[in-house]
Amino acid sequence: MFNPFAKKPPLRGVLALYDDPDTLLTAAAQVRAHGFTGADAYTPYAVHGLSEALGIKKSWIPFVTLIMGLSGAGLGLYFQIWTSAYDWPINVGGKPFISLPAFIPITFECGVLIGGTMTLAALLVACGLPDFSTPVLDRSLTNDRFAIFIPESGRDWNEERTLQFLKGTNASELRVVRA
Amino acid sequence: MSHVSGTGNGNGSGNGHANGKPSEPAVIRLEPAAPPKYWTSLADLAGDPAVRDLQSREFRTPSEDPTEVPSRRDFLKFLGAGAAFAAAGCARKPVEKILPYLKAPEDVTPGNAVYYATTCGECPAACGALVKTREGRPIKLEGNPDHPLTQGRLCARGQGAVLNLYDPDRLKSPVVVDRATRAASAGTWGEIDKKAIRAFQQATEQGKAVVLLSGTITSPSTLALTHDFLSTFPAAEHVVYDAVSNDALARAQELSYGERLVPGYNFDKADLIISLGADFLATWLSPVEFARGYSRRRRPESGVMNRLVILEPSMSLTGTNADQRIRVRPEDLYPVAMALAHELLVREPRGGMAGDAGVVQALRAFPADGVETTAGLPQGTLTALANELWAARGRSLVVAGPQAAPAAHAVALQVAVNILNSALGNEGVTVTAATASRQSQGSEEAMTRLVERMRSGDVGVLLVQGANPAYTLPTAVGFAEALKRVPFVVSFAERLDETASLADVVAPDANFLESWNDHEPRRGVRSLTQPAISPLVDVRQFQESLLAWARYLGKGPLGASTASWHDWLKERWRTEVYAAADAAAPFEIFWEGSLRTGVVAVGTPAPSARPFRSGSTAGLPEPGTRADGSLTLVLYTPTSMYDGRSANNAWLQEVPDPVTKITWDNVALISPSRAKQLGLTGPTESELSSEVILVDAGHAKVEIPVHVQPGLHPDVVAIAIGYGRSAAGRVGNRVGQNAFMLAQATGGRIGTAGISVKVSNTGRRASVAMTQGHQSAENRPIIYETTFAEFQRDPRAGNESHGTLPSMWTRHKYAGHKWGMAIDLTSCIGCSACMVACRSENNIPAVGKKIILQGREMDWIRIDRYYSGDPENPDTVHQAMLCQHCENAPCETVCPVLATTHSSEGLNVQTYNRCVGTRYCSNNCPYKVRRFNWWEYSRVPEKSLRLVLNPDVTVRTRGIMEKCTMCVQRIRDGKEKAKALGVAVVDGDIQTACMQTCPTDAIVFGDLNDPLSRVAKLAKNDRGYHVLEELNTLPSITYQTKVRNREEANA
Amino acid sequence: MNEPMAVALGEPALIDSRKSFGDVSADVASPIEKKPGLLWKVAFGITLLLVGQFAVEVFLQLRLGIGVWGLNHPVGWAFDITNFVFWIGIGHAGTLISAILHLFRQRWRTGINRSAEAMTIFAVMTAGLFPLLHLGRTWFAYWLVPYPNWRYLWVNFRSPLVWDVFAVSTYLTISLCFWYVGLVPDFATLRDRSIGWKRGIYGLLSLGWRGSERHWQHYERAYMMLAGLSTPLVLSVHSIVSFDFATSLLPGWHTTIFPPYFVAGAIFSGFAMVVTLLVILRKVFKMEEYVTLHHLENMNKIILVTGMMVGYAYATEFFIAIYSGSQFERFTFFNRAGGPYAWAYWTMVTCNVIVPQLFWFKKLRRNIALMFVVSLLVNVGMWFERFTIIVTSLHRDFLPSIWGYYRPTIYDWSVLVGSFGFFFMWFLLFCRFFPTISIAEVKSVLWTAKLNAKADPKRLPEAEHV
Amino acid sequence: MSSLTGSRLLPLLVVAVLGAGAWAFLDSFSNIGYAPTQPIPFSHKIHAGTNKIPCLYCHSSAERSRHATIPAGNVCMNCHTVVATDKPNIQKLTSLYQSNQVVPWIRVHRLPDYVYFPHKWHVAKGIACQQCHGAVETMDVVKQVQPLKMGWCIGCHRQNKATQECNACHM
Repeated sequence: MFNPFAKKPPLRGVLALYDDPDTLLTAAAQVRAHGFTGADAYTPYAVHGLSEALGIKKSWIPFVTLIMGLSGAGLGLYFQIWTSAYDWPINVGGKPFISLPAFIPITFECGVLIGGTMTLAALLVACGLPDFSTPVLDRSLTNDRFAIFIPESGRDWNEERTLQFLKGTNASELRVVRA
Repeated sequence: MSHVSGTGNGNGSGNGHANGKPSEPAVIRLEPAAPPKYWTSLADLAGDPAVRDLQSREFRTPSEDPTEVPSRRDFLKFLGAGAAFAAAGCARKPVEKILPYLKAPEDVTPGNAVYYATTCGECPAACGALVKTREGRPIKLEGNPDHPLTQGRLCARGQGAVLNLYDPDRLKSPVVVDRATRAASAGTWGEIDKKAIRAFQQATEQGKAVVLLSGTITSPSTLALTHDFLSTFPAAEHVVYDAVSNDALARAQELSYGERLVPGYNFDKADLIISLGADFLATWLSPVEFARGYSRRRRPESGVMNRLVILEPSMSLTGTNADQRIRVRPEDLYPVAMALAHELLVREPRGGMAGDAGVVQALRAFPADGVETTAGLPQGTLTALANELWAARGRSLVVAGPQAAPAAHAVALQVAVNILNSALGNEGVTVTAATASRQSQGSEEAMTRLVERMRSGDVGVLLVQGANPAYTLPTAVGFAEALKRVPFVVSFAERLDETASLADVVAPDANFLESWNDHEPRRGVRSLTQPAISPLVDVRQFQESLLAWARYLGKGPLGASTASWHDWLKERWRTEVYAAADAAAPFEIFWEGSLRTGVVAVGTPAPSARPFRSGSTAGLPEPGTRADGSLTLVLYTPTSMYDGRSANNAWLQEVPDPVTKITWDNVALISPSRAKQLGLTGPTESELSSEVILVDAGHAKVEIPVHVQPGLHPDVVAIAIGYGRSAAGRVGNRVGQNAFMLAQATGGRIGTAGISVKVSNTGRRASVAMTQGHQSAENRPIIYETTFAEFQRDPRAGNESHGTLPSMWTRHKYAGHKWGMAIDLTSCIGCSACMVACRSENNIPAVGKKIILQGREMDWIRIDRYYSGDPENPDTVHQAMLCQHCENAPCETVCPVLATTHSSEGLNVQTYNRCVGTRYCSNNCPYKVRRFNWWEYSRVPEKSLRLVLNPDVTVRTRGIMEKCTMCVQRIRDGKEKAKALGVAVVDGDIQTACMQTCPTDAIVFGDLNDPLSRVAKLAKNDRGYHVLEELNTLPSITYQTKVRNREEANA
Repeated sequence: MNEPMAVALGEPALIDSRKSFGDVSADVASPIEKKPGLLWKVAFGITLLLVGQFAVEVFLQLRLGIGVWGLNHPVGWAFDITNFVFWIGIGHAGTLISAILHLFRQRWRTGINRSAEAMTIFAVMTAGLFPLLHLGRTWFAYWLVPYPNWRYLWVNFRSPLVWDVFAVSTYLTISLCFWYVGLVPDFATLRDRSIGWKRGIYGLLSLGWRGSERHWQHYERAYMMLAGLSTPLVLSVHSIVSFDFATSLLPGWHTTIFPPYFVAGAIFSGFAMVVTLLVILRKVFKMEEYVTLHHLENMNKIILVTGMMVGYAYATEFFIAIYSGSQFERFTFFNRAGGPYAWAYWTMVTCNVIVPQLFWFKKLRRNIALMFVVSLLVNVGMWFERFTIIVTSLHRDFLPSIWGYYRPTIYDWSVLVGSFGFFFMWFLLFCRFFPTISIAEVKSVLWTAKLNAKADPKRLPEAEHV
Repeated sequence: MSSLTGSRLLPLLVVAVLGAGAWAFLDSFSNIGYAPTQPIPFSHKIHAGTNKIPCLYCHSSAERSRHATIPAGNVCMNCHTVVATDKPNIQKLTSLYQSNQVVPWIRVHRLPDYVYFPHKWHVAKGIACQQCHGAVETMDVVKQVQPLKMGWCIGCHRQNKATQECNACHM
């Protein structure tokens, strides 16, 4: 079972804070060019182009929506046909037991319902939310500041060099994170 | 809700089944083996702690006892009681057998109905009836199919009569009234008897008369008993008085033919019926018999179709069915009748009577053109009618309403009718004295004479039975004042009615369902009344009271008799009916057989024409002059209320008047043109209230709401009698206005028409609970009609049905039965018997005026009444409208919870317990026949009213939809009966309640899949069509086009 | 980077570029962080009173029966379903603004979408009361849901009411999802601005949102997907609501144009309600810089367009009624315009077709007081549209014998008034405790504004200040 | 990891408790096991079991009517005027009977009032009484053993290809 309160593996790395998205975007491109893997950014809103800059893969959520939507619709239709024509067929207003036109609205609604709720579920799963254990790196990151985080990775990790590199990206503040 | 009645004990989510708490009948069973009196009673038991305990347990509310869910559980107790009850019935003294009907099961099995043959006691028409009982409770009245006159049919009032049995406002015991203070207190029978005996002795000592004042008594045995009883006293008289009287008719018969009687009328032998203000399809004499006879000769397919012409001032139910309707002021009815005779016998002398100088002399003053001028009729109207009559001589019938003409003309009008019938050779054919009616014997002259005698102090004891003169006699007669001069008055009324509250003692008579009796509605037809239940309250049958008193007095022919009334009746049958019936079997077998069939035909002399006494035309009034357009009042007898005797019956109050469609009220009817002139509008579709007008007849006045009634003569104001009772009970009190007050009493005659009145607007408004606000069918495909001539040329005439319409879907198969119905608009007269039958069969609550004003009436079957043509004298169509059981039912498709679905037998079934009450089905029903339970109608404080419920039909709870089920419980019963016998269901075995009672056979139910069934043939016949066919709902109900017997389609 | 595109299209800046990101957070959070003002308290008190009387009505109605309403035999639905359709319709503008405008990249939605979505949810909640309340046996409402039960009985999937159950519940669920997804980053902002228990609550509500770009990446896609689902959903919901009528066979109901007609009407009334709410909101909470005249004007344009669509539908109905040759149809429409309910019909036409014509004029489109009055009138008109459709079709249908007239009782009025109380109660609570403007999204357009300002400093004075 | 186990168990527990609650709630409607104490402790075990009196001897209407009916007092007295007259309960029964009173039995099996259940057709089809009422001949105190719910009816009707029309039972 998924536990939002369970402790996550510790967060270690270097955080660079920026005051405006322009600088952030430029820095992100540099981070990627410099070959840092697993770098992440924290922004108060979705800054367009940032994922591309950081080389983050495209989200797989649309596939969930599509597949779940279609299965929802299929299940809805199947359920209607099964209850109306097989489980207990009842003559209603002289209509055929499988009154397909009448089943369309619910088929559609089932598709949307399952597709939509599963999209939300997929978002939570993809982001690992809810997650109350990861520390807030800085309160301003949901307000007016932007950050790039380069996690400690592998044996050839060099904190000093990373800090040095980030200083060169016009970061307004640098922090070493040991959470 | 004071007006609610006839509902059950619905509880919570479930619908309390109509089981009826085991109140009175169950208790009676617990009576000690030898009860002190003839009838066991509640009062006797009240002291018994065991009974008190049982009662308290029976009526415990569910919350008091968590282990017990009330209704069903009580029902079972009651079921167990059922068998014992039958046994207790046998233990009664005297020991009687109550025999079931021939085809009914041998004994009482809980859950199975037992039918008893009896006679309807609602009015003196005395139609044959069957009482359906369940576990010892009468729950429904149906016509007795073996009865030669009514052939298994009942009218609306007959269908409603069963409710009177359970009326909580019936007297529960004898009552002693203090005449000074008019305070009534419960008495005992011993007390009553003592008082009565003393009064009888005093009257005898003082030489004062003992007078029995009764309504018409159709029972020969009762008449014999009263005769024997009265003969005990030196001065005694039996005065018969009917509020709705045929005195003028009987008097005219006496003048014209020598014997005072009301003849038998054979409407089934008449091709041309002319009615001068006689409402014979609704209220006159024997409406069920007449409607049946009338409709039997009104089958277009048979090639013969009678023609009905009515000349009337008001708009009666018969008038709405007329092929030709001529509006005549009440004062002109007599001249018009005379003018018709003038045409036949004077202007163009035809037939034997033309040689009768006396008659011809009397007719001279009535030339047709002159009368047409004074009556405001188009020239030639009467000539044409007379020619028609002559063409149909011997096959025609002229009748006149004894109360339709002013008092001064009442007898004269009837004499004129006698002239016509004799001249046309109808006498002895369509009018027969050999089968004379006993259904109306009242004499207005005798009544007014009695009031004089009472006033003079001549009357020592007055016994009042089956009459309510304090209510029905016009104030001018002074009955109440005269009554004060009578030292001792006994009333036999079953309630403390207007007259009973003026009496000294009330010795409540038993309801007819608790009584023994016999009836002879027409000479040669003897029927029996047998109790279907022991009295629910401490009452004693009227005859039993007379016998008891005679015994106490110890004098006269009854003085030594120890017989009970039952013995007496049986003995009369032994000596009288058994002898005349010429039966082969021993008497006991004959008696039991008579109880089973309920009716015995005794031989009558062959009908023959009586010679007309020409002397009877002497002294007939002269023709009047042309009316000045002043208003004249007509008091008419309403279909459901009759003379107001059952005003406390909510079922009957709730039946809309078939013409006005107004419930719970009487109103003043005026014609559209007069309304316009007076600036009155009456109630409308969107405004169920109306101006209150003051109708001033000089000697009396009433304030009453007005209704604009098409078809009324512009000079006429018509008001229904039978309303405005002050002592009918909680339901019937203060419903409408008492119009009897407006009647005139002149020359020993009560005049109910042609009373000059003034009308003024009071400026106030009153609500009018009208169930149909829109009068026109708006040329929609609802009603198709044609004329008989057109029909003979092309049987499809007027029928715009197209047969099958295309559909997206293939139709479902109905392999077994497929129930359906056919309704013939030509036959349907709108009498509304089906509405009350349906209400009784299906536990439909009466909801009361307030709720009807909210547009929430509950009838499953209603009669739609549409007018067409000239609003001043429109054509009328009555259309019974009920669930059409559409094959493509629009209601079913929209129900979200599958509460209404289609059965494999083609029924549109409603599962009440599944219904959540979206009302979508009703919205989507093009016929709007579904009824919603807006309130909890099943919660009735009066437990006795629950006893009338049919246990086979679920009582509906609040918040659910209900509608016609085509009496699915009757279908089930019919199928179960056939299955038990191992045979197929035969057409006619299963009848819906509406079909069963329809006096004109307009409703036919059956299996559409059975090619031999009547309904299958009717569904395919050329007149058959579906209402709103273009919607392709494929109704299971086929209507037959309305055929009118006249020249043009829309005259 | 295609953000300056809007500038190229000549769209005025949506927000003053002199605002900082921090200003946005502070401005939006201010009603939440401050004590409520007197105006809010009074308004909330009134709504509580209305809800209270509504509760009394519901209690009495459940106890006594649906008979307390003025419904009768031909008129089985009136205020109840009128209110239902009205509120469902109101809800549609919210989804439209948030989803459809999102898909069409109408960036001006950012200032108004949050409150519009909230309005959607509260309107659907209000609407959802009526299918329950209008039942004769409300306590069995769950029978409309196909769940396995010991009766072995399912529901009738051919009934539009079951479609409604699915449509309305799906609509509410998806709207909630969509709304909540939008709120998550803002809750994180609020969390990081607050301390103590408030921080705990907003922390829980934010699900631990950190603003990580990996999350934003999924978030943006999921948001887009939800918008993509909501768009056909919103069209389907009102189509299905219209099927309640369109699939019946009642003249005046049985009409193929109902789905688009109802959707247009829903958007029309919904936008009017958004205008009503925003005019108040921006004034009371001093959000004029976020909800600008430009926003309001855009909405007024939509009101004008949809109003004419609705007017066109009225005309079409009449034309078809005459042209079809069906005497029932013809009668129904003539009865609407000239029968006993003509007053309702002409109220509807006046409010819905004639009044919005004022918005042809730019001056009037940008007049706050006028647009407020117009938006109220449009809502009155749209309520009467549903009333007209429902009641005038029912009160005189096929058989003239059962024609009748419907008069609302005090209970009917109580329900109507109570539904407004219920709706506004939720909306006031929303204003008080939720960010009424999407903080994250406004920041994204703020950046656009800043970029614009940088690119073309001359444009700055043109930014709207009201 | 105890916290992880805990976190796995907690939701499962919640689901289990909710499910059990729902089941108990639904089951509370079925009345299975209802066995009220009767005013006279009539034992079906003695009558129908030991003495092998046929059900229909007392419940005679079951063949002829929709109701099986509780036998009338005189049916009891058919035997108990001579049998076991010394037992106090029989004396109670006798004295009730002689004072024209019936035993106020407490009902065990109850269908809602909107259900039409014809005993006669079920008896005619040869369905044993025990199928719905349980092995009454082994019960000292009669107990409800079947749920008597619509689904239970329908299950049997489906199995036996009997009618599934709504109006077969609801009218």
